Amino acid sequence: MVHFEHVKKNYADGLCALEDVNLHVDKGEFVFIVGASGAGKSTLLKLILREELPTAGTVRVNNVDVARLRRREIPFFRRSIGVVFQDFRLIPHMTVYENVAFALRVTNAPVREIRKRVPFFLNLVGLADKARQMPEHLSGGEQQRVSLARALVNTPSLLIADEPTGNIDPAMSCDIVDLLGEINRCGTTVLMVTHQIPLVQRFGHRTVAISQGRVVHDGRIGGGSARKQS
Amino acid sequence: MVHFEHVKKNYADGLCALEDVNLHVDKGEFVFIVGASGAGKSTLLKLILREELPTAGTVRVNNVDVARLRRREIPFFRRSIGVVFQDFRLIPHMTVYENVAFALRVTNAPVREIRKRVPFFLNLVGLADKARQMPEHLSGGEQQRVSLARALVNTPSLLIADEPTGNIDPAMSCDIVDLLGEINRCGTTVLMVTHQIPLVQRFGHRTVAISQGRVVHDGRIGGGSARKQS
Amino acid sequence: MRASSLSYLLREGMRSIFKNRMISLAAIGVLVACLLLVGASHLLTQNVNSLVGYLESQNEVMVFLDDAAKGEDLTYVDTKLRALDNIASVTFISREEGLKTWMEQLGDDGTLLEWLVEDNPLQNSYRVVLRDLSRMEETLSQIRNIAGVETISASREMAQAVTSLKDGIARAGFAVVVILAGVSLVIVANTIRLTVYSRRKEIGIMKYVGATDTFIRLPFIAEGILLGVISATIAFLLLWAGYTGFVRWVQEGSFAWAGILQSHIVPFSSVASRLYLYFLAGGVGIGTLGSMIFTGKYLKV
Amino acid sequence: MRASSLSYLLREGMRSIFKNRMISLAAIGVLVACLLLVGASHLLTQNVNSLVGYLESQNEVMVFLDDAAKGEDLTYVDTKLRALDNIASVTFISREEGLKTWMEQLGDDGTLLEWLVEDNPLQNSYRVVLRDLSRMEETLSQIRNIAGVETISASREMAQAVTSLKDGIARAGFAVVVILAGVSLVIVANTIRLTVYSRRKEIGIMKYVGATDTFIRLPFIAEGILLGVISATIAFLLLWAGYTGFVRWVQEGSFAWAGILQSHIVPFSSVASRLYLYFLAGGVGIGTLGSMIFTGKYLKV
Ligand SMILES: Nc1ncnc2c1ncn2[C@@H]1O[C@H](COP(=O)(O)OP(=O)(O)OP(=O)(O)O)[C@@H](O)[C@H]1O
Ligand SMILES: Nc1ncnc2c1ncn2[C@@H]1O[C@H](COP(=O)(O)OP(=O)(O)OP(=O)(O)O)[C@@H](O)[C@H]1O
Ligand SMILES: [Mg+2]
Ligand SMILES: [Mg+2]
Repeated sequence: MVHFEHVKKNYADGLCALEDVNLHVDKGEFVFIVGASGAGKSTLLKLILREELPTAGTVRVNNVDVARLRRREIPFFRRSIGVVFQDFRLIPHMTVYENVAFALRVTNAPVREIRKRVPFFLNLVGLADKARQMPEHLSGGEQQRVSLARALVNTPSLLIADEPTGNIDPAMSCDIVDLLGEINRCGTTVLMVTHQIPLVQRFGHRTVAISQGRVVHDGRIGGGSARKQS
Repeated sequence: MVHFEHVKKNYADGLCALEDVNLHVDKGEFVFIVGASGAGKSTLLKLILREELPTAGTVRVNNVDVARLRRREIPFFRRSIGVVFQDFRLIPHMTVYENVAFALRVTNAPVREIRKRVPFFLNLVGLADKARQMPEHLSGGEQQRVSLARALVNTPSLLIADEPTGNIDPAMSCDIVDLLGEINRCGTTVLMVTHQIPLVQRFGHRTVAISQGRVVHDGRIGGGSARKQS
Repeated sequence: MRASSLSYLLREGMRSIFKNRMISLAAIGVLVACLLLVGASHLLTQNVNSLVGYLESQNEVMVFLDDAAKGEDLTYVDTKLRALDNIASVTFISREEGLKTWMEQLGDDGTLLEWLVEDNPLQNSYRVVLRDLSRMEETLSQIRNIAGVETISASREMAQAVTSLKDGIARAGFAVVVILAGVSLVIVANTIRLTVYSRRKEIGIMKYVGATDTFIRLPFIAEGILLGVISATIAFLLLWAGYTGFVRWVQEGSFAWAGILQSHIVPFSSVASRLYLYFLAGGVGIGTLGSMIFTGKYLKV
Repeated sequence: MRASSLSYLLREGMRSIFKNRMISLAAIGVLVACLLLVGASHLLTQNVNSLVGYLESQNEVMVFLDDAAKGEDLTYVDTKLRALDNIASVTFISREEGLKTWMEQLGDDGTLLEWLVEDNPLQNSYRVVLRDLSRMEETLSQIRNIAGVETISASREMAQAVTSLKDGIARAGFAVVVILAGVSLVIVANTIRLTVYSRRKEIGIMKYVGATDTFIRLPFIAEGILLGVISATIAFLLLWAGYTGFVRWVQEGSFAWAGILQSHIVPFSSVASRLYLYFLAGGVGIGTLGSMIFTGKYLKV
């Protein structure tokens, strides 16, 4: 599903955010990505979404080399990926409902479909009563959950979530990871960046640790088979 | 230092974010504020900063009734409070250095002072090498730390921090709470919202729990004298 | 495109205008101001043209007849003259009338010429007013070919002056309208650029969620069209009110020139529909193009 | 205010312009366009005024002398006429010259008047050109009081027409400049409004960090002033180039009217410094005021 081969990413100012990253995630996997602040986790996800292009190496997602995508194809490529952004990225002038519906509208979904799916997913993240609010009138955790609902509403084949529980209390964080696990069991590949080690330990999925742009650990934390990087 | 008396906060749409809140924080205290997403924690902090006004009850900070502040006095009032915002609120067109320096400039600090203090605090949060970056080129955790440096640079008498470790890895989170503790020992009152129960347990400061707009617990978690709300 | 998307687009466009009242008002203000400028200079040109048309009608050609031409010959010349297509009016002036007028013009000194009545040195003549001064030469040669016509006296300089004046005004008017339209375009384009710029984040987000360029653009375009229509209508109504007021002021005015102005002012109704059409085309065109061009820059994410 | 803050403010203003190139360019574009419009209409008014001044100088008064006035009397009248302050030029036309000119004007028919040479019915006269037509009546009565003057023939209608034309142009020119300035103000204010609007978040952040209103405003004002100066300079240079090109075009033109235009076109140098001053005042004023007014709205947090 996601394949990084000798990927290197330098930002415009010469900063090397990723260095020789090799990572293979199969269809249906659930992977935690952990690492210190500034390690390069978000950069990794940005490469998957083609928000940034790799400086060297190849990134293949769904058997597509992201660097080879033509401009016209990018939107369709992105629709197959659900994203929870670290900074939420809600559209400020649309209500919560419209923000979630937007991800369906871009796919030309029929109104009936939108009317059914949007309330369902808002309910799933516990925001059914906030549907008509504007994002700026939500608490931090609520915004984050809207972002999650938007990522899920399309039933994407790949879900990438950048600290989706960073602003959410522990109890609800567990619920959300449970939810992601549920979705994962239904066939969606999940990549989730998190700082909350308790979560990682509790759910025991494959965990990739990044430090200073390099993958330093790959495998279950505390037992399980760790595939150490060469 | 901070006194809430029967404070109630209704937002424009009628939503009741805080209900009959009584809270007294003395000078020199370190208080954790915990609670579910949407419980009203940020609202509490916004009332202290006079970003919002209470619907009923009085909020007194530094012996000043915030509702009675005249427009001209607000900036001077705010300068005595250092704030780490949940959404960072960095000025997008200024570099990291300028963002931190800005909090000094507004106080008409001399250039010598700025040149000394800004690098010192950037170093304290581990961002000495990012001084010339623009905020949008920083990782989530780095932006959060810039916000922290800006809150500290003024040596405020009151520091309020809204999830200052939400985007930061556990190791660095500990360092940051250590840092806040250090500052607290030097006399600054600290109010910190957090979801990370391990932190709360480890540092064992007074903890205020909020649920659905009400203070439901006040005191040390796990031992210590809990002052239960009536 | 599905009906659902279409309704979404229209709804978005409309809602955006109301939501971003600030920006919409700014854009409408700018567009209205520009349309007003262009419209006002168009009306001015039209009026000056109408005045010059009057000046032109004041120009005449004197056609002097052979002394031999009498009775039937005169009718013949008359018919021939009236048959020419570039001729607005024909007035016969007999030699007797001519002398009388001349003597009157000289005033007191005219009595000195009384002895001439016996031996009138003047000729029968026609005062001919041309329709189109620029075709003067052609018409003069046609008149010259009529049997019975001896000489023609025409003020070629006056003809040239009026023609070149008309020409100059047409050009100047065109230039002013073109320049103003150009300036308006710059201003409106910049406004739209600012509008789009202030929403660049939003556009980026849409792209990351998988929206195609077209999908992002369409609400902007819908908004542009709507803004164009609103601005055109406001500008049209303002110009209407302003111009009507101006016309009334002129009509009631008692200053010199008022007479000429009063009878040659262009009524608003005669340009209204065309003007509104121009305004609509301009407003919608600029709104649409502006939204299309300037979204482009932020679509590349 | 400390020197450190001052240097910060200036630095911020400048840097902001370069950082927000997009917005700055838009604002400059709009301001330049507006200044150009106002400047161009000012130049136009000046030129039309100069032309009307020429028209005015074409106007003359004929002063006919008593048949009895001869020799010394003529010198006396001459001196008296030249002593009047509203008189631009005085030309003596003797009765013989007058007759000759008349005969020439009549052309062929003039020979008929040859017998008049013996008994010239004309009078000695002066052709007097007035400086200021609006003071005509006053001057005429002064002339009438000079001994030796019999009658005066003056075209009062022409005087009135030119005076009202001048008046009309002065008013119309003023109106156009005022209207354009008003439109420009609306446009520029809207642009600044947009600019400030797109930074409202930033302004809010500054307030939350404890900045006073003044402290937030000053960089905006510095920016406004800088944008004003830049725009004024660009507009001035563009107008200079454009107008010089226009003057050259007229000078080289061979169309009718070219002669009159050529000698009465206003050279750029004669208005340059005033124009630049206006532009600077306008640009800086609008930039400053706009930044001040429109930041206000977002300062209330
Ligand atoms: N657009 C950019 N231009 C320049 N440098 C950048 C840019 N984006 C990120 N960086 C730098 O690249 C490094 C990795 O950033 P990244 O966002 O991937 O970190 P992260 O692992 O997500 O950290 P966090 O947990 O704090 O979000 C950081 O040092 C950051 O400053
Ligand atoms: N400006 C506003 N207008 C209307 N409702 C608001 C506004 N700001 C916050 N709210 C609502 O008030 C409630 C409390 O919000 P608050 O931001 O205080 O929560 P919080 O405890 O900080 O949550 P989180 O941990 O998710 O940040 C939420 O339900 C939120 O939707
Ligand atoms: Mg990150
Ligand atoms: Mg909050």
